[in-house]
Amino acid sequence: MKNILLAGAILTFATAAQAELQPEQLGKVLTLPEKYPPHWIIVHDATFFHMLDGRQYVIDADAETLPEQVKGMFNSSFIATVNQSSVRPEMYVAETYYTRGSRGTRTDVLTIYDKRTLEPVDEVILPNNNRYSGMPNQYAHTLIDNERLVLIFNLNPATSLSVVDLEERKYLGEIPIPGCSLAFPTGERGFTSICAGGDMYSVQLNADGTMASSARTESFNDIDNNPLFEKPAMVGSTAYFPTFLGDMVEVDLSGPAAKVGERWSLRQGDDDGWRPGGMTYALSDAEGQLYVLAHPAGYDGSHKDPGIEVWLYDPATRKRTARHPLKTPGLSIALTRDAEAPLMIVTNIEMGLDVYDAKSGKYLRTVTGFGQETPFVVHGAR
Amino acid sequence: MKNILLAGAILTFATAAQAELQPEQLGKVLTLPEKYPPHWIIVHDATFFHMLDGRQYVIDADAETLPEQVKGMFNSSFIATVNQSSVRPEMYVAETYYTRGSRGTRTDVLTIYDKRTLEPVDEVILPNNNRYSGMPNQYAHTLIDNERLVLIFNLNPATSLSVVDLEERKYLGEIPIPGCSLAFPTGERGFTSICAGGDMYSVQLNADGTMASSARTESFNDIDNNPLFEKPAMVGSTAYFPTFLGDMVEVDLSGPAAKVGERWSLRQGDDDGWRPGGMTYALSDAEGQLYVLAHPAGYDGSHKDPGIEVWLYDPATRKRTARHPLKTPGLSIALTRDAEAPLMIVTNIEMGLDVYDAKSGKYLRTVTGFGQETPFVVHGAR
Amino acid sequence: MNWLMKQLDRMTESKTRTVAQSTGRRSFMGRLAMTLTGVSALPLLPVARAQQQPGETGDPNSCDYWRYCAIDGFLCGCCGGSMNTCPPGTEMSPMTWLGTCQNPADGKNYIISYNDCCGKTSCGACLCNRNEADRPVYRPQAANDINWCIGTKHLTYNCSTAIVVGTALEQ
Amino acid sequence: MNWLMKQLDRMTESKTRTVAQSTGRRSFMGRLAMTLTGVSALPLLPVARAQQQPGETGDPNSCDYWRYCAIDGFLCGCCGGSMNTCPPGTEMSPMTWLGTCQNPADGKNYIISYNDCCGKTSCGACLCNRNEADRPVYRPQAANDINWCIGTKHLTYNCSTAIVVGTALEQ
Repeated sequence: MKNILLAGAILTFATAAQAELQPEQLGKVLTLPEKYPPHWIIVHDATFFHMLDGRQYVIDADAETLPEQVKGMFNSSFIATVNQSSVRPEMYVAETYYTRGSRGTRTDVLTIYDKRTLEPVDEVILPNNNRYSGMPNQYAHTLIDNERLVLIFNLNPATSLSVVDLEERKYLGEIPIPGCSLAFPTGERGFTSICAGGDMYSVQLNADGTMASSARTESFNDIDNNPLFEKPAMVGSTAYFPTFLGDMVEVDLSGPAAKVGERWSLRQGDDDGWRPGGMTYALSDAEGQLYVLAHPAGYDGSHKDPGIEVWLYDPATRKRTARHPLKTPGLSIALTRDAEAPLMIVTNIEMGLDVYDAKSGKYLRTVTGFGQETPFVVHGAR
Repeated sequence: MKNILLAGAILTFATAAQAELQPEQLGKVLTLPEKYPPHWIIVHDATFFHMLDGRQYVIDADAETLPEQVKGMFNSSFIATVNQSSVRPEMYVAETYYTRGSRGTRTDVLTIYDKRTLEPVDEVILPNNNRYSGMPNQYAHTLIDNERLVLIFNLNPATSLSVVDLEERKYLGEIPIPGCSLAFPTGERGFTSICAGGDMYSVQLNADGTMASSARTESFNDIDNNPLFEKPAMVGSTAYFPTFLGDMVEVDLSGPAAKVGERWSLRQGDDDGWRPGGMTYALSDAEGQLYVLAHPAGYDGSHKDPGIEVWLYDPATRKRTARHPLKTPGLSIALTRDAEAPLMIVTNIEMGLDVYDAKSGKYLRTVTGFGQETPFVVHGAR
Repeated sequence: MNWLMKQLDRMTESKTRTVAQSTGRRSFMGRLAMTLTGVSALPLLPVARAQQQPGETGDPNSCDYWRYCAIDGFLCGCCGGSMNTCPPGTEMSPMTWLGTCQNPADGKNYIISYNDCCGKTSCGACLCNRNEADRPVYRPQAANDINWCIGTKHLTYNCSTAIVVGTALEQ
Repeated sequence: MNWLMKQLDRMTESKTRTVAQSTGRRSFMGRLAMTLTGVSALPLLPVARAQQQPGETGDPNSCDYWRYCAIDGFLCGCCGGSMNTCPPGTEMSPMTWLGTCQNPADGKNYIISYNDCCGKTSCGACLCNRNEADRPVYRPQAANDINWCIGTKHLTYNCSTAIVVGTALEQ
């Protein structure tokens, strides 16, 4: 009763905005749009110090404050490999579980997440429990055949690719890739792997995921002296592989078999001793411009050192068009997928994410403090 | 051949210590003693930011360097509760797993570790999947009956205790403790719980883990105004409960039912406004001296603030015998179990472990950088 | 700036001091969050998603916001949710602990329900620990030590909300 | 102190600089370990457990020790093991990547096998990343990107050893 009288008294002196707060609804849960805005990113926190508790953070790289930046998170176990669909509102996580966390019985599984709810909606068991476990690699988890099939890299230490039909959500089988690793999309329904013999191995699949044809290139990769990095930038169906010493090697993946093309130098001026390197070091934007993370004073073993500049190239002319100095040295670069004003995201050596205007190289902001431990790789959202 | 000649040439100029290094054995794994030395500690890293990847670190608090300090680690999932046996070379972890890490089908389990190998040697399923999940609490995991039985606190939110026979490694059943929580060892084969009604509830068990008798105290705990903390220090069979406002309440647990005893003040001089508090704030050493973590300028809600002094009491006289200022404010205190020269370990607010001489309060060293995230609670090794 | 705060300041480095001041809290947990993530200053500003009611002031993503007087956990507003809404893919616990907090804008005491959001692992951002009228686990409805992902599909704790469920009775 | 080191020094704060100097490495991973654990200086001294052979010098628990020229991981000597022994409760992987490192004490090149210890989660101490002659995953026997807990009961990675398995052939 006293409450009611007081409330009445206050109302006579105050606006309606100062009325008593109303009870709020319990149980509300936010959802996300089916199509993520162009400047959202997916941050793969491999949690190197706590691998059981890996995460994928959904972040709005345009926002200025942490609460506005963080859109959500979903888990990914044991340094998962991940991908997103552009034709279905889905994201994919290839991961490993044990019945007792760190031990027990192993289950490898491809988990399918709904982009709108960040909930796991289905899973496909990978029955051979031989999934590649190691530092994140976008070519260990490759969509082909208009995103109908996904290829998941296995290494135990024999190498193969698991084939999963994403429309049917069904495991189709395994393609052996003896002596080779990873999968770059190739031709209509195929892939190319990079091999210990210095060659590449291309396979076309039948609709049921079995092998239809295969071909090998000549040996061209001087692994001892100037090896190709294993994560190329893709422009259309051409793969651009940087080498440890600073070349760029083009490989045409438009046909059923890889065709090795031009080799040119990334160093084109006042840049003696500079080399590409890092963890994710070569990408392309929606307009097909190439971005390469680079560090000076290279040496044997510097190929994973942080870069301090990002170099841009026009693949048509094979000329460098810009050098973007980084605010803080970076380990991995990422690009949003919009053509208009793409952002470049750099995982810096303090494990924060520096956001730059990709074309001008202008530093915009740093995204950090969102719970991340080791956000080794970032992907532009689809 | 050139190798051999070179090796010979070097030998003529050098001592045998400079001979070629010999191939070393693969596959070696260290083991630990069955009885841990008195200054070893078990560090419960609850990994509050990565709860799936909790750890128990075995640390030598006497050692000066990190490699000498770290003896090993074993995992404990989802803010486990833990204990050690003094009669068997075993440690116990009550923990929770899901088939998909953060989700899926739940399994609560008591895992038994061998102190010599840090390997899980057996497990006992806790079939009701209702284990208490929350900040670590040593009385959520209580050994009784000469360590034959362990009581594991359940809250869902109805409260009970799971009873496991550690000799037979067998789940015996559940004892309901309606309105009450936790278990303090009581009488020959029983426990006392602390209750929402301000009373305590004591139960004696039969050998098979079923209830033999029970009793309740009068209501004596003024929960609204000056509640008892829930983690008493034990001296023999007397429990010493600090209260939020700075009293100490003695409860005799020697008989089948708890008997509430004296209440006296922890403040005994120039200490207006000081209060006990933290996460682990009351302990006893092997000689039965009491240690209480304290902070000044207490207020409503300060009961979990870090302490900046540890106060020592002689329970025989109920007088304070020392005040140990801390080098860095601390969240939890721990004591090694030796009578001669016990160490006091303080989990400081930087999440390092400060080691002090317990009796003099002299700061000795800080143990940190061993991979810990949130080492909330430390236990002296048995 | 009370006595303990001064002690902490005296004992710690400038970085920590900045953190303590920016959170405005004595809590070690806020400091902890900073230590662990290596963050020196978080930009925490009100956003539309926070869904404040008319009659509230302050930053709903700051630990010193009035509703958080008895909270212990990650603020859902920093995790993809808001102060009264769970992040995508989590499930709000149906039961939890309650606090009684005074709204500085109207001077009234409100019952705040700190429902946890469950089913994903620790959010890790905006850790906040305040303990006004918090009680030990033996009074569960007032105990923020408990992981309140109870009655949900999973006990996996992600973050905590602070929901107005009513006015407190006059004492 | 090479060019990149100077760059890093210029760009970062004194705490980070101290770390970089104390590890003596350009590696971001050592810096990362420091950042994450909030440690400003680790005391890393040789201990008996490290089991050096006669004819070796240096600190086997320091990232710049000669055997670690191609390592990527937590040094087992900081995890309850030693540079050639696994910590209690783990299992040494039977296969792994190899490096060729020069022992400064005798000037010889040795084949070092970096067998991982497996079955418990990341040790978390003494992270060390050096990449001399490291190659991408398509040459697995020289690739430290791979979690080499293969052929063990569990793929759970705890730490890495550095075991002398022979002398390198003259080139």
